[in-house]
Amino acid sequence: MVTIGLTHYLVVAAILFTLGIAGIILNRKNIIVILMSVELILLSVNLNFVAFSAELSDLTGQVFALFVLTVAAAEAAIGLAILVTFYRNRGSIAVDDINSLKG
Amino acid sequence: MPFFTQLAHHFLPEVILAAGVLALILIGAWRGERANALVSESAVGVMGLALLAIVLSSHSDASVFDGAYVDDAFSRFVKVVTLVASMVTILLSTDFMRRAHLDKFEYPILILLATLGMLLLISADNLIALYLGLELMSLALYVVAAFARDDVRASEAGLKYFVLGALSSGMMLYGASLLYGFAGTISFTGIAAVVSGSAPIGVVFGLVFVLAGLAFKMSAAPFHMWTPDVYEGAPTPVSAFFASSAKVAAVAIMVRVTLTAFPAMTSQWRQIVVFLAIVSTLLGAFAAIGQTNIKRLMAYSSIGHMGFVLIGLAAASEEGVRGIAIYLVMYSAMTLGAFAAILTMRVDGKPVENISDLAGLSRSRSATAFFLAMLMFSLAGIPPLGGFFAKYYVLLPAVQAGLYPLAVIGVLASAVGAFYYLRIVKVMYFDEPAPVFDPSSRTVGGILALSTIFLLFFWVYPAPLMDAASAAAKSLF
Amino acid sequence: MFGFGILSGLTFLPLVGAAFILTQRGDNESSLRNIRWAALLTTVAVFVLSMVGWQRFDPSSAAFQLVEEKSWFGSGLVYKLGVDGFSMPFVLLTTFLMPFSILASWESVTKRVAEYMVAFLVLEALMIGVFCALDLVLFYLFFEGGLIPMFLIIGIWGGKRRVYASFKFFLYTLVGSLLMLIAILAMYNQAGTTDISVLLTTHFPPRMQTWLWLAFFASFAVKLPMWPFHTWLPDAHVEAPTAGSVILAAILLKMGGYGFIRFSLPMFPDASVQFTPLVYALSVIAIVYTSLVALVQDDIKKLIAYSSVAHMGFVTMGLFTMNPQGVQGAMFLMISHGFVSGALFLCVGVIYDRMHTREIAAYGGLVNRMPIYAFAFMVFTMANVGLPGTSGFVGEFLTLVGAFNANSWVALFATTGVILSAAYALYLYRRVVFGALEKASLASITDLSAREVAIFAPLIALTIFYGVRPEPVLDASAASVVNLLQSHSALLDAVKLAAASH
Amino acid sequence: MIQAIVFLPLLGFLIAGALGRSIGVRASEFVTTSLLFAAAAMSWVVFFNIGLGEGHASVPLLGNWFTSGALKVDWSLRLDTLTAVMLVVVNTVSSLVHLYSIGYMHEDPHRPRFFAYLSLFTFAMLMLVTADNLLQMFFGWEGVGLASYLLIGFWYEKPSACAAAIKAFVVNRVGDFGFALGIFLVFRLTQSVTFDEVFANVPGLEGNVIHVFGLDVDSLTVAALLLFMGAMGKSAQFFLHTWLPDAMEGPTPVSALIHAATMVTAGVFMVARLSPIFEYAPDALTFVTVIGATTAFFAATVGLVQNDIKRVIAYSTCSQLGYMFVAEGVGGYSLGVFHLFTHAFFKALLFLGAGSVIHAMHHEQDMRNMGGLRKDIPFTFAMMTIGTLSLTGFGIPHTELGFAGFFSKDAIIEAAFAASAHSKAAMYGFIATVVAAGLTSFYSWRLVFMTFFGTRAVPAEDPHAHDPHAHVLFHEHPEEAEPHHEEHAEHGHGGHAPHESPLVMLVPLAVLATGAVVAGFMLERYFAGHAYGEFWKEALFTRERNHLLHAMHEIPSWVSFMPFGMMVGGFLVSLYVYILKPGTAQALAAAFPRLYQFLLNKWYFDELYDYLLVRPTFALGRLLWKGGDGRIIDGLGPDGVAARVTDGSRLVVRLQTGYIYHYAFAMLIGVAAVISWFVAGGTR
Amino acid sequence: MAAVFFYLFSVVLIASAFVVITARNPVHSVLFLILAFCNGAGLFLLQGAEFLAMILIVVYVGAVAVLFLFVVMMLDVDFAELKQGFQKYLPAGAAVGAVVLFELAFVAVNWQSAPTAHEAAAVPILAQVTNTAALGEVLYTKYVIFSQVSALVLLTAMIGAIVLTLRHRPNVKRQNIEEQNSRTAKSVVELKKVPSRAGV
Repeated sequence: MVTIGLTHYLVVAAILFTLGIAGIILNRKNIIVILMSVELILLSVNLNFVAFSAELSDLTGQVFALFVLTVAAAEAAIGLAILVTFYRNRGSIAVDDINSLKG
Repeated sequence: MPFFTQLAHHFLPEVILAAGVLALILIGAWRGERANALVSESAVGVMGLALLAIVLSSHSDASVFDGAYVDDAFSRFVKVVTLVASMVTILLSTDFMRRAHLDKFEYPILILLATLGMLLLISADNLIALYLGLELMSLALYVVAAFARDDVRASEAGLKYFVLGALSSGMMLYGASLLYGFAGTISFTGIAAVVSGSAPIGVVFGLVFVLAGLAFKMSAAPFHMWTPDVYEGAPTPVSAFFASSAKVAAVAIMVRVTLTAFPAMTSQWRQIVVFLAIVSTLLGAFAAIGQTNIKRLMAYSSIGHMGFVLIGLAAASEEGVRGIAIYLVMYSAMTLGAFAAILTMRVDGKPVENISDLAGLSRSRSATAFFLAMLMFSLAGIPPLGGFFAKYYVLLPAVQAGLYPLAVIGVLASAVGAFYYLRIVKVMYFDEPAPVFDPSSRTVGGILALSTIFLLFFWVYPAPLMDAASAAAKSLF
Repeated sequence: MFGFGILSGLTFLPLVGAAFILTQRGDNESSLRNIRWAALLTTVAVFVLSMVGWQRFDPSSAAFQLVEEKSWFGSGLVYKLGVDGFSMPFVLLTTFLMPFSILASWESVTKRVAEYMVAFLVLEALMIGVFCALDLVLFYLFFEGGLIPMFLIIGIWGGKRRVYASFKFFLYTLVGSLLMLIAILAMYNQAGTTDISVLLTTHFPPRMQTWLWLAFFASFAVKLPMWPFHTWLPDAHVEAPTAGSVILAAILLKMGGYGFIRFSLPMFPDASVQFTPLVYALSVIAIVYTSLVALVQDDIKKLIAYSSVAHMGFVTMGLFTMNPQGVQGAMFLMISHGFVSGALFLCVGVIYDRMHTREIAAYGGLVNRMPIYAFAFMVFTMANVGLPGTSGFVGEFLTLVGAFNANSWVALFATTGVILSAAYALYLYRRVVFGALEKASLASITDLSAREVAIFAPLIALTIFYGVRPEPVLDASAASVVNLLQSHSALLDAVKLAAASH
Repeated sequence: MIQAIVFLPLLGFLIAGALGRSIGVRASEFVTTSLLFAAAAMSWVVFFNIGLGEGHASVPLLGNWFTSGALKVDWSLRLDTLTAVMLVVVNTVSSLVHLYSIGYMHEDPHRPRFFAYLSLFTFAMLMLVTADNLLQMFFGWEGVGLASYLLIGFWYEKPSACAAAIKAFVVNRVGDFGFALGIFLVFRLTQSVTFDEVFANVPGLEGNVIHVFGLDVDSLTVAALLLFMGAMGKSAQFFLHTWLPDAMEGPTPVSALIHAATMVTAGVFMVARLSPIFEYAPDALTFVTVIGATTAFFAATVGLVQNDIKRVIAYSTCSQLGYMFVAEGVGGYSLGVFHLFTHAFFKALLFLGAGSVIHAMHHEQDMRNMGGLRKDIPFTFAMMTIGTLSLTGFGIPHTELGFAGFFSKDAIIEAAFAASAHSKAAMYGFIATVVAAGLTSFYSWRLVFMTFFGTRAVPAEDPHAHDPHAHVLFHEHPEEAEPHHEEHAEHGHGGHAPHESPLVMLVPLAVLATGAVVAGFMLERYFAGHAYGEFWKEALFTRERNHLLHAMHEIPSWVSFMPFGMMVGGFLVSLYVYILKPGTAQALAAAFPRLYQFLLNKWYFDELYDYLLVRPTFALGRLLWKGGDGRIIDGLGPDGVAARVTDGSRLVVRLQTGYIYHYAFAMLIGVAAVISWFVAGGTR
Repeated sequence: MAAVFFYLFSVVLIASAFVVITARNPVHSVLFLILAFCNGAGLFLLQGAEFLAMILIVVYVGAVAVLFLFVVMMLDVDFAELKQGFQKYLPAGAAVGAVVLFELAFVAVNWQSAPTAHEAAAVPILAQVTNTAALGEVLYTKYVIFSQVSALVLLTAMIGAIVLTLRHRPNVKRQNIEEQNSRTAKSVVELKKVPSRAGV
């Protein structure tokens, strides 16, 4: 069996990252899923950091990931708050409805 | 250097702001709505203190907190610009927010927090500091964008800004992780020591993603798409804040990352920057022509201006940074002035935002019209107004670096851009009068006048700014 | 005065007047009178000051004189003013014509008088600055800054299509000069300075010269304007108020010619030689083409505007002949065209003020009721046609002599302009002034007022005086022309020698 | 003195022009006329001093005109025999015309202006003839053009007058176009425009080939041809003659002065003045001969059928100018000037006589409406007859008896014959001039017969006939009544009977008639005879091989009788057609309608030019304006760019859809593009 | 052994991530997000990042994901229509996504760190110190300033969330502790003399 090295983790993270972005772009109907996609992206980033941390045997990567986690939580809170505000005004969170500003 | 010495000597402005935030929250929480005015004024005062701390600081350049932050002439220069812009933002906001029934004490506090984020961002010397500063700024900005929470447009603006902002910071983080993985360090100088001109593709990827994330913050095309929508939807003073302070900080970190972390990879990132610059200048110019909403127009205008800043950056030289520094000052003055003028646009107590609402302003409000007209000429880069010198000093290094096509595209785009600035002048001066605006607050008028006068007479005594900008540029090389 | 010299005084004195006017509030008669008189007195004072400068000016020297220099923006951008034989005449032309433009607007401008006068004074300051600047960037500053007041003058006080015209004027000239800005930066990069007197002795590599020349050409060709960059001019002229047209035709256009003579020819001699055929071609086309177009115009101002384009064709042609007759002729033609075309626009203004139309068809038989006007108009028409004895002749003739020595074909085609100019100018005169006074609307039209006579009398005198004794103008530029031609041929010879030695 | 001669008219112009309205009509007339007489008197003094006295002189005037490099032009007067001759002609005729005009124009309210113009013209003409260099000559040249323009258009209310004025100026400019190019070329060849220096350099340039207009050509030939083009314009030679008949729209004294006696002869003067150049350009001289001969013949044919009294004389002028050029073309410069001199007298006489007739007829000019006037205005009739005799060259060959025209005209014909030994062009000139002599005789007598004999076809009471500014066109547009109409009616011309002109008009006629009679006899020996050398001194230049003056005295005698025969023949035919058998003319016209129409319409030159030049020019102008400027330059230039920018703007704005996923997608594409760029292109 | 777990976690992680972005029902998305987090935590564990793994479970699964769930429930979105339009942009999106994925994978596969990267480590991982302790060590010394800043970030989030969502409804009855505490018998209790047999 192949030894699981850095590359494996990086590939997984890359796939996860792409999925996250795809979630943002392809999602048409629900803004919450977009927020979740953002979380996926951050998870992929953290995977990268941790993998590099292990590979380089340097704790800094994990520290970075820790702060990413912290901020991501805050970000989620804000995001959901804005979402709720929007929902209150508009009565919808469909992505297609968020287009009164354009041009 | 002991921790507290570092704090006191090189981190004082940030400390002042943080302490100010905490104190003002307490006041606000204690006094509730009655504290609004007090908190606003105190916020300005806090920032003024921070400003003093920078200006009066006599300490030499230093890297503090294990290389997390750097205190150098460049950061001080940009911080001053940022702080002034933030102060002006709050001053511009008071009247508007009160009339919009948005006068909550949280608003100035959020502005303070965002400004604090900006200061951290400007000083950041490693990737974590960069990320945290960026997020502190962004989170506060997301909130203030949606601050008019009962306004569907404001919350849509906030939502868009948030989603795209999160995406951009995700991208930036992905890039940061690649950079960390390659260099084994998060410090800019450490990265600079490791990477060389023939960097592997992974580093280039990291660089691209990081720059993309930063480009989003400074709204350089094609990462600009949020800008017009957010500027239009957000409360006007908030748009002013986005257009001035936030951009200044983003530009500063862009400059710092490229120049201090990747001096060896200039040829690579220059390609990216040139790409961004070309797309931004052209897009800013073209898209603005089709606008009827003046805030949207200012958004596209700011995109175009960021393109010019990037032209200066593409030169990757000391002169380039000096040009950027000057550009930031002029740009902030022009933008804030223009937004101050927009804030005076109010008919029967309601704000109006269409360019056509300015019709005949030169007759009903001749001073406002004159100031706004001068601002427009300055934005168009017509000498001898300040905007011209801004353009001059970014084009010069670009030419020195041999980037002639870029410079030519830039000036042609600015000629196209002149069209829509002129259109505003035309509406004010050549058209028949529309309904007269309500009297505007003295603060807003004062800011409009001051910024115009600064731009109009900058050429009379340019030496102090030029010297400061030169010093700032020197500190990065 | 604060360590500044006379040229600074000239440049900034109008601004003082403008500042004073800004202090005048209200629309009542007395403040209007104050404003008008302040503007007039300011321009007259500037003129007097310029005469003092002229006294101190030594026309026999080709060097820059009355030079003043101050450090300003640090390296590469200094505040340096000075005049030589090429710029002094233009400075005088500017200061001389300004009082007339103010006088011409005395009664015809009734709305926003203060702004109007301020715009003119600012414009004057910038125009004088253009001709005095001895730093490339400073020159650009003034050159480009003039767009703002002119844009406003056309746009606010202009005619029906003023918006289109003002935009076209502004953007067209802006595009041209922005390219020049790039070239200026490149020159700074190459030479390490923007001091014109240093740049004049700098030799740029030929390949670079080509590009620099083209960039400067883009600016000056639009400004001058040369065919096919001329279409903004008729529009701008037609829509601008009278005084605006006067200044536009008399001075702003000359900035293009001045630019060629100050920058393109001496700084990029190789490129100038290289592009001479192009300039010849465009000049000749301009002369013939625009004369033909002028022939069929039905708007008086448009006709004169096209005629200006044709005359500027003579100027460019003369400049690039690179012989003394051509260059001096072009210089003289520019000065002469300055007051002749200015006066023609004033003539149009006179009847426009009375009838509020510029349609040729709306006039006819004016001589019946306006003999003095008819006389003035005739003098300027003849000067425009280039009748010997008027100032229009000397320049035209010299440029043609120069052109003939350089290239007989060019002279041949350009000389046809002499025929065509007679045709369109006289055709215009016949339709406006001659004929029976049949139109009821003209029945009570009045002849020139004392103020108008005061405007025209000096111009007529000068037109004739310079036609008979053009020396003052020719002498002023003679030394500079000789210097220009010498250094030009020296540079070219150096190149040839270098090429030969390889 | 020479300065005074030249500038007294200018003074008159300034006084009458600037102060005319304040000092009044009388004073203006008096001032200008008396100044002119003074100038004329001095001219004669100068003539005798110079022509019969010492040589020539150059008199500096205002100093330098302008200097540019090698081009140095001074204001300076040249005084030699040629100048003196011209001074006499110009000032004499001009002063007489001034005097005459006092009478002729006395109904016109704008007399000060008229006299000012006349004086201005005289000044310009004097500048022309006294010029010391080509440019100063050009100054006068264009100056007379201006004055001519002003005077033709004097009655500015008449559209036809305005049109004629413009036509005169523009056609002259066509000639000046050549003149100017000629000056340029002369300057390029000799680095000077001053006559003395130019002439000094000319011999050295013989055979010099110059590359000009893409051709390698003989430099002096080209220069001479270009300069001659100016002469063609001013002297209304074939191709550029069309303005002259139209110029008759001006008041008749103007026609007499400008379009007969002085200005139109400027071309002749110019060729004589530049004889050193032309002498070295034989090919150019050939051209001069051919053009002159053609004009002489062509104009004479057209003159045969014209009905407007002034137009007949105008074509006659044109024709006579052709004679002068034939003379110069064959090398007889003095003969050309001689004819110029005599022609000035008799043609001015004819014009002023015609003016007197017109005056008598209350501004009727159509000869068909005249007739039998010899009884009403006998003095005028006598004068006109003298003029006609002189014009037709009445005189007896081989004797010293004859009118002025006889001497000069026959000399030209003889000279042409004499030169024809070496040149086909001269032979052509000889034949053309002889034929033209017959035609001249015919139309001249036709004029006399139609005007003074027979009966009036249309009663003078015809309401249009006394229209003050009557004109052929007016018969077609009677509604274009003049505002001065009533004013004139009140002047007491209610009688409508033809009446003799006042004394001020008749005196000039008498003086001119004297000249027309005696000038030839008096001056022949100076111009064509033995006194040639001492009279002209260096004013005219002939090369050693030019033996014309000798040769013309050695021609067969039949040649001398040729013009005489033609003259008599023309008279007889005319007598037959108009007196003995009236109606023949109409019959002939009916018999040869094509030819008649061809001649009546002046060989269709106006139509041809209108069709080939004028209309295409305007059409081209419109095309360039609407199509070139409007559609192409603006369409592709500013407007086109603006439209494209707007399109681009619309496109970019459409990209901004408002949808988050599009925005995110744009960001992704941005990133993907950049990284793909690096993946594909390497990391450098 | 590690490989087995790696593949297990990775496959489940990616699969559940895929479901997150494609699920019809947002509630399902949230649940699969939780699954993805759990597997992510597993991957962390495999690499010795124990503390982060724990945090991921505690903070993300325990707080953030629940928050999502809460909001989804609260907003009560009609999820029946949530699937339309997905296919419309799929080709273009998929193409660009594939390119990006390919390029990222290309980078990952060809990854090489700088030769000096191992020496550059600012905080080497030492075998004798547990992961949590090591993190704690640097978090409050070397990176203390970041801790402070992240605290400010959280503060911002707090203020933001409150200012955006907190509504003072005027008619809602609320407990006012200060008021309650400051009540005195005097102000609250009114003693009335009630005359006997007369009623109140």
